[in-house]
Parts: sequence; C-alpha cells; structure tokens
Amino acid sequence: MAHIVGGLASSHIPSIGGAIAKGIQQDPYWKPFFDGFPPIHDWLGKVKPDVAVVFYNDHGLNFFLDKMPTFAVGAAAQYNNADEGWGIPTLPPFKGTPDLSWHIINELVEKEFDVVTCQEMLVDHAFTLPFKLFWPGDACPVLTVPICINTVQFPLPSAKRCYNLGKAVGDAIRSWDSDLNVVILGTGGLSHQLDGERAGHINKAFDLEFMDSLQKNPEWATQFSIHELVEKTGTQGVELVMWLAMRGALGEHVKPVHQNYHIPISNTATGVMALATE
Amino acid sequence: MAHIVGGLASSHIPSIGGAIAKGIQQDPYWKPFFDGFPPIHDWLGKVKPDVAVVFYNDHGLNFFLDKMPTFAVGAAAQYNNADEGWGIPTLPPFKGTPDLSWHIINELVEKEFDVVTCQEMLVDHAFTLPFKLFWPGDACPVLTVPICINTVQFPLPSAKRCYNLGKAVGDAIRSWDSDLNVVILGTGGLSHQLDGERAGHINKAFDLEFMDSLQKNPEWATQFSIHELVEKTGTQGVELVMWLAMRGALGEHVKPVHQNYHIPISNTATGVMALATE
Amino acid sequence: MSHKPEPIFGTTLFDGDQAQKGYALNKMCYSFNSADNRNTFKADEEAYMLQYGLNAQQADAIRTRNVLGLIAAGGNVYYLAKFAGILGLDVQDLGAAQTGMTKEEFKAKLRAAAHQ
Amino acid sequence: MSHKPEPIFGTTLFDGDQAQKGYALNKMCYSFNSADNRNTFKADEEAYMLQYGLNAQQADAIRTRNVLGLIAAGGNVYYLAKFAGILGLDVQDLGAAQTGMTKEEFKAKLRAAAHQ
Ligand SMILES: [Fe+3]
Ligand SMILES: [Fe+3]
Repeated sequence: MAHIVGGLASSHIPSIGGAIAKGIQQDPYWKPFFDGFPPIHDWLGKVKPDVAVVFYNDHGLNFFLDKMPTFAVGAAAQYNNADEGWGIPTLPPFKGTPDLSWHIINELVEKEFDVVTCQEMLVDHAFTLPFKLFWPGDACPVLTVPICINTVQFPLPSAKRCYNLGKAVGDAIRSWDSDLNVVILGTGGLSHQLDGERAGHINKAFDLEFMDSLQKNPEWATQFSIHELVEKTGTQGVELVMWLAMRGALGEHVKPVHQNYHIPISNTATGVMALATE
Repeated sequence: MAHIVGGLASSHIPSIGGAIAKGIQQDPYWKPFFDGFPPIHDWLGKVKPDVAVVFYNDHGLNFFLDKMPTFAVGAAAQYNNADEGWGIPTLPPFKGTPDLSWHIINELVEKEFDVVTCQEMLVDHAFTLPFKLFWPGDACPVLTVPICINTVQFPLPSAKRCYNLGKAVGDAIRSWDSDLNVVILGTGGLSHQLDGERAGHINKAFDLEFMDSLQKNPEWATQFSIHELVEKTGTQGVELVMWLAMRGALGEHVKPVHQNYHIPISNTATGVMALATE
Repeated sequence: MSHKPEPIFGTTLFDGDQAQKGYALNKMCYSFNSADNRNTFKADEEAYMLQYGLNAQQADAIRTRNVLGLIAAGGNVYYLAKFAGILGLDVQDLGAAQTGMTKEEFKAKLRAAAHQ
Repeated sequence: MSHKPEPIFGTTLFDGDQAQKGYALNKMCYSFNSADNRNTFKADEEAYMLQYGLNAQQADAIRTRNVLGLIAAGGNVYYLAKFAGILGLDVQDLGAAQTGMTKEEFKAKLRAAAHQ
C-alpha cells in the first residue's frame, strides 16, 4: 500500500511566477518569502516523494460558470499549464498518474463525494507555482493528481466538507496498491482580499492561529462557516480550505517540519508549512 | 412555500421523438406505449404544475469525459436542445427558473451534495422527450430545472445516493419561498442494454417489482449496488436511479395516479408512472 | 475500485480503464453532435481519425464498423451511438450485430421478453 | 440561500445573484485567457462587448475601467483579473482604485498588517 510521507502548504500568488522567471528570489522584497523553503527542500530530499496529490483552486483557466464543479479530480496522463491572461510564463506540462487518480475517484464516489472526473484538465498558477517553490529544479520529479475545490462561485463547500474530502483522499491513498511515497499539497491563502472596498484585508492573528491549529487541533477551522471565514480572512483568504483538505489527508498525528509566515507578497499574507506523518 | 403536487416517471427512448414528429402515436407499434399517457394528462390538467424539476441523464450532448459531473444542476434562464447526431428533430428551448435553481443548489451544497452548477446547459432527449409525452401540446407550459445524474462513466453514484439527492431536492423545493406548484420528473429506464453481447437484455420481473416498490417501499431499490442494478436491468437499465431520485423528492406518502409498462419500444422495456403527493 | 466486481456476461462497464483507453475514440464520436463534423468525417474518414489521434485498434474498428471491436477499444455506447447515426444504423441493427443475430431475430428476442 | 447572511463591509460575495447578473461580463473576461481574444478586444472594445452581450452597466464599467462598477455589475474578481491584465494593472493598482488610496498608500496599508 502507498505511504503518505507528509503534507505541504503554500500560498500561490501569481507574481511568484514572475519572480522565479526573473531570478530575483534574493531581492529584499522576495527574500523573506523564499527563505521559507530551503528547510523544506532538505526534508523532501530525505523523504523523496514519488507522487504529489494537490488540493488547489482554479482561477478561471479550466472551469467557467457554465459548468462549475464543487470538487474536480484530474484523471489525465498529463496536465498542461496555459496562458491565464496576465503574462506569467507558462510552465511545461506535469505528469499525471491515472492509476492513482481513478483509485481516488472510485473511493470518493463510494464515500458519497460527488466529484467531477477530468480526463483533460488545464492547471493554473495555484497548481503549478507550488511545484516551482517546493522543487525549484528544472524538471518536476513527482507524478501528480490535481484536486480542484471551488472557491470562485458561492455556495462553496464548507470547511468541514473540505476537511472530510481530505480525509477520504488520504484513506484512498493509503489503500492504493502501490509502494510509492505520496506527499499531499494544499495551495492558497492565507488571508487576503482582492476585491471591493475591503481590498487589502489581512488577518495575521487568525492566520497564525490557523497554522498552529493544523498541528494541535486540525478540526479547529471546521467550526467556521464559509461566510465566517470570508469575514475573518477575506474573499480569497477562504482558499485556506486547501490547507485543511491537505491536513485531513495526513491522518491523526503529524510532526512539524518547517513553517514560515510573511506579510505581504502582493496583497497576500503568505504562509508556508511542511508536516511529516511520522 | 412551494408545493410538490407529485411525480412523473417515463422512459426516454430517442425514437419517441421521431414517432411524435411523424404523428404515428396510434400505429400498432407505438399505441401500447402512448396509451399510457392520457390518464396522466387528465391528472396534470387538474393539479396544474407551474414548474418541473427533472432528474435525467445526459447522453453525450452537454457533458464529455473531460469534465464529467456526478450531479449537475441547471441554473439558466433557458435550456436549449440541440443536434445529438442521429437526426431526431431539435425541440424549441425550455424556460428555466434560476430562482428555484439557485435555491436548490444552495440547499444541496449545504447538505454536502457536491454539485456542478450550470449557467449554460444543453438538454438532450432524456430531458426534452418526456415533456412532449406529458404535455403533448405545442408549448411547454412549465418552468424547468434540469438535474443531471451521471450514468455514462463509472463510478456512478449509488442508488442510495441518488434517492438521498432526491430527498434533499424535495426538501429544498418545500422550503422555496414561492406559491408555485412543482412536479418532479425522473426519466430513463426501465431495463435495457444497448451494448455488448448481452444487448437486448430485459428484466420484466425486476421492472415490475421496482415500479411496485415506489409506492409501497420506496427505498427497496437502494439495497442494490450499481453493479447489481446493471446485472439485473442492463447497462442502460441503471437509468432507473432517476425514478428513485424523483421518488425521494416526493416525501413519505404517495398515491398512485396511473402507470403503464410495455415491452419493447426500440430495445427498451418502457415504463410510465404518475404519483400524487396527497 | 481496486478490486473489480465479478464480470457480467456480455457487458463491459465503462470504468476508468475503458475511459482511459477509449478517450480519443469517444472524443471523435462526441464531435459528431455537429453536422459539420459528421460531414468532414464522411468526406475523409482517415484524415478525421488521424486528427483525433485514434490508435490502430480504434481506427480498424471504425473502418470495419465493428461494434464489439469499438467497445473493446474503449468506446462508450453513448458516444458510439452518434457514429452509428452517421451509418444510418438504429439500436436494433447494433443489437443484431453484437449478438450475431439477424435484425428480425433480435427484434423477436425483444418481443419475447414481454412474456418472460 | 433564501436568507442571505449579514453583509461584510466592502465585500460582495459572488453568489447566485451576482453570477446571474454578471454572466456575460465574466464570459467575456474568461475569453481573455487567449492572447488572440485579448488582441481582438484591444482592436475594437465596443464590438467585442457587443459580441458578448454586455449590458449597459457592464459596458460602461469596462469603458471607464471602474473596478467597483465591474463588481457591482456582477463581475467576479478571478475573471476581472484577466481584464486588469490587459490594462497592465496589478492587484495593488486594483486595491488602490477600490479603496480610494494611492498605490503607495495601499502598499503601506499591506505592510502595516505585518504589525497587527
Ligand atoms: Fe488564489
Ligand atoms: Fe437513456
């Protein structure tokens, strides 16, 4: 059976793509953000995951309002990045692992998660940039399974539903007949709001309590409704449900590897975290 | 609050469209099928529904395997029929009721059904033909909400999940702030199989027991797995989950209005049924 | 499902394995919703199959109008029906072809089911 | 939701009401994923808006680059960001425009959040 080595979480701000392309990670503006990653690179070098299952949200690249899924699972042999309309470099394709994708899909439907199955799926910056952050080398060394959670159009799935989705995905991975090592990613957040008169909203106290809760009391954030999470963390801060889904997949006990929190990159309070399962 | 007057179920064989277009409903081949409808027309004339919420399955018109939903709910002001590739006449558009659609979507996501929301949605013969059967006049007199359930690609949602979807949709309708009358449709089945060496499979005994169960013991069919339902009723017979979802929406007590069963039309054992809620 | 359930005689469940295998074939057949695409296919079947990247097994089953072969190659009956439409075949034609009966025999079998 | 929750200051939830209202506008902005479409828009904004059926409120908000107006007209920030990309605006430009600050003031507000 496959083994989950741990989980990774990160913000996924588009401008990260520009910073990496320009090689300005050590500039004063970017350094406090990129400094959060080397200890995680070291850990990944030790646990050597073969596969990454990624909870992320599409920002209007693969999905439009004509067919807006709540949960969508990729089942392709390859996932292409593409032009998102504002000029960050398009990255090379990511390799899929349809075998694990279909196993997850079968298990999720069995457990009454009503997923959309995607045999073709464009992946946007929320999926691609964390790979450049966690594996900064040229080629992505892991196979991937994208799992997209709707944060575009209300009603959004509740934090509790996303956490339980993560739990079910974790169970599916642990029952996958394979000796590969799997890492779970959750990308998005932390607090930020792009739109409206409240643009620029950031909530440091909540973010830090949330990051802390993922180790000590992972269900803490599931007490809040989506509306409460938007109120606390902003219209885009609600992307923190990706972190929750990741945490749900890891099982009961986790050990901290490394974390970092920095305000601001772009309009966002950025967080980075790695958790090991043993 | 809106009122559910009852439920309608029918097979939805494409060639019905041709028979209606040619006006051959009284030909010996078609008469035993079309004769199932006049008593239901009389009942509909009495209960006068304003809105029809329709459980049906898309046959490769609106959805493809790139994004295959488990459950998809229409939220459009208008639903267009279109060319399905084998020449039955394209019907005029159907009017939607986005107000009820969004109420249903909000309630379903609240109850942890992970639906796809469709603000544009082509509807195929499974949605359109039952309207021509139940309201044979020129214009369709009801507003509509299409709810599509995947029967194309495994894993399919279980019979129990579909029944519970129906229950949640019924609850949503009964909590809709409106004085309109609503009828629930389920279209598909009964036993038939188009593909493979077992093509032509029909199971009269199961069909009759299933129709009977919808009055007396509506959860009877939820004891079976999808695999068992395919084994018993054929690869397309599994469309009977639409009848189950319809029945789930009606609540505990129903009264029979009329039913009919006829073998064969095309490759299908056809069933028609109307149930009243009071 | 890691463990597939017992097979059902003469029945291929369109599961993840079939869906992967048949993707190109089904995508081509899905395109036949459009009359323009049907006409383009009819004008040059080989070029159209090439455009959709059908594999040899799929292309051969299309060429030979082999329904069971199309299913074995990953075809899903809902999409294949649109190909059958191009050929002017109805579901009894398909049923007969798959069961090795004449169309009349197949229809008789269906009628007989009324007296099960 | 039949009963909408309490409004949050300066925040429009993109719910069913907004999604219906903004469909044409968001569909146009979604099309800006393609460079060809961005160029077609830039060459003749009015013709492009007409093609997507924008209503008067939406077209006016596009013409005047009015971010809050675009949101009021049903625009969703994820799609609107693609319009902002055409204009060469980043999210601090948008933030400043929506909060009535200069860009420098808006950036200072963000930095200040580190010391909350
Ligand atoms: Fe984001
Ligand atoms: Fe059907």
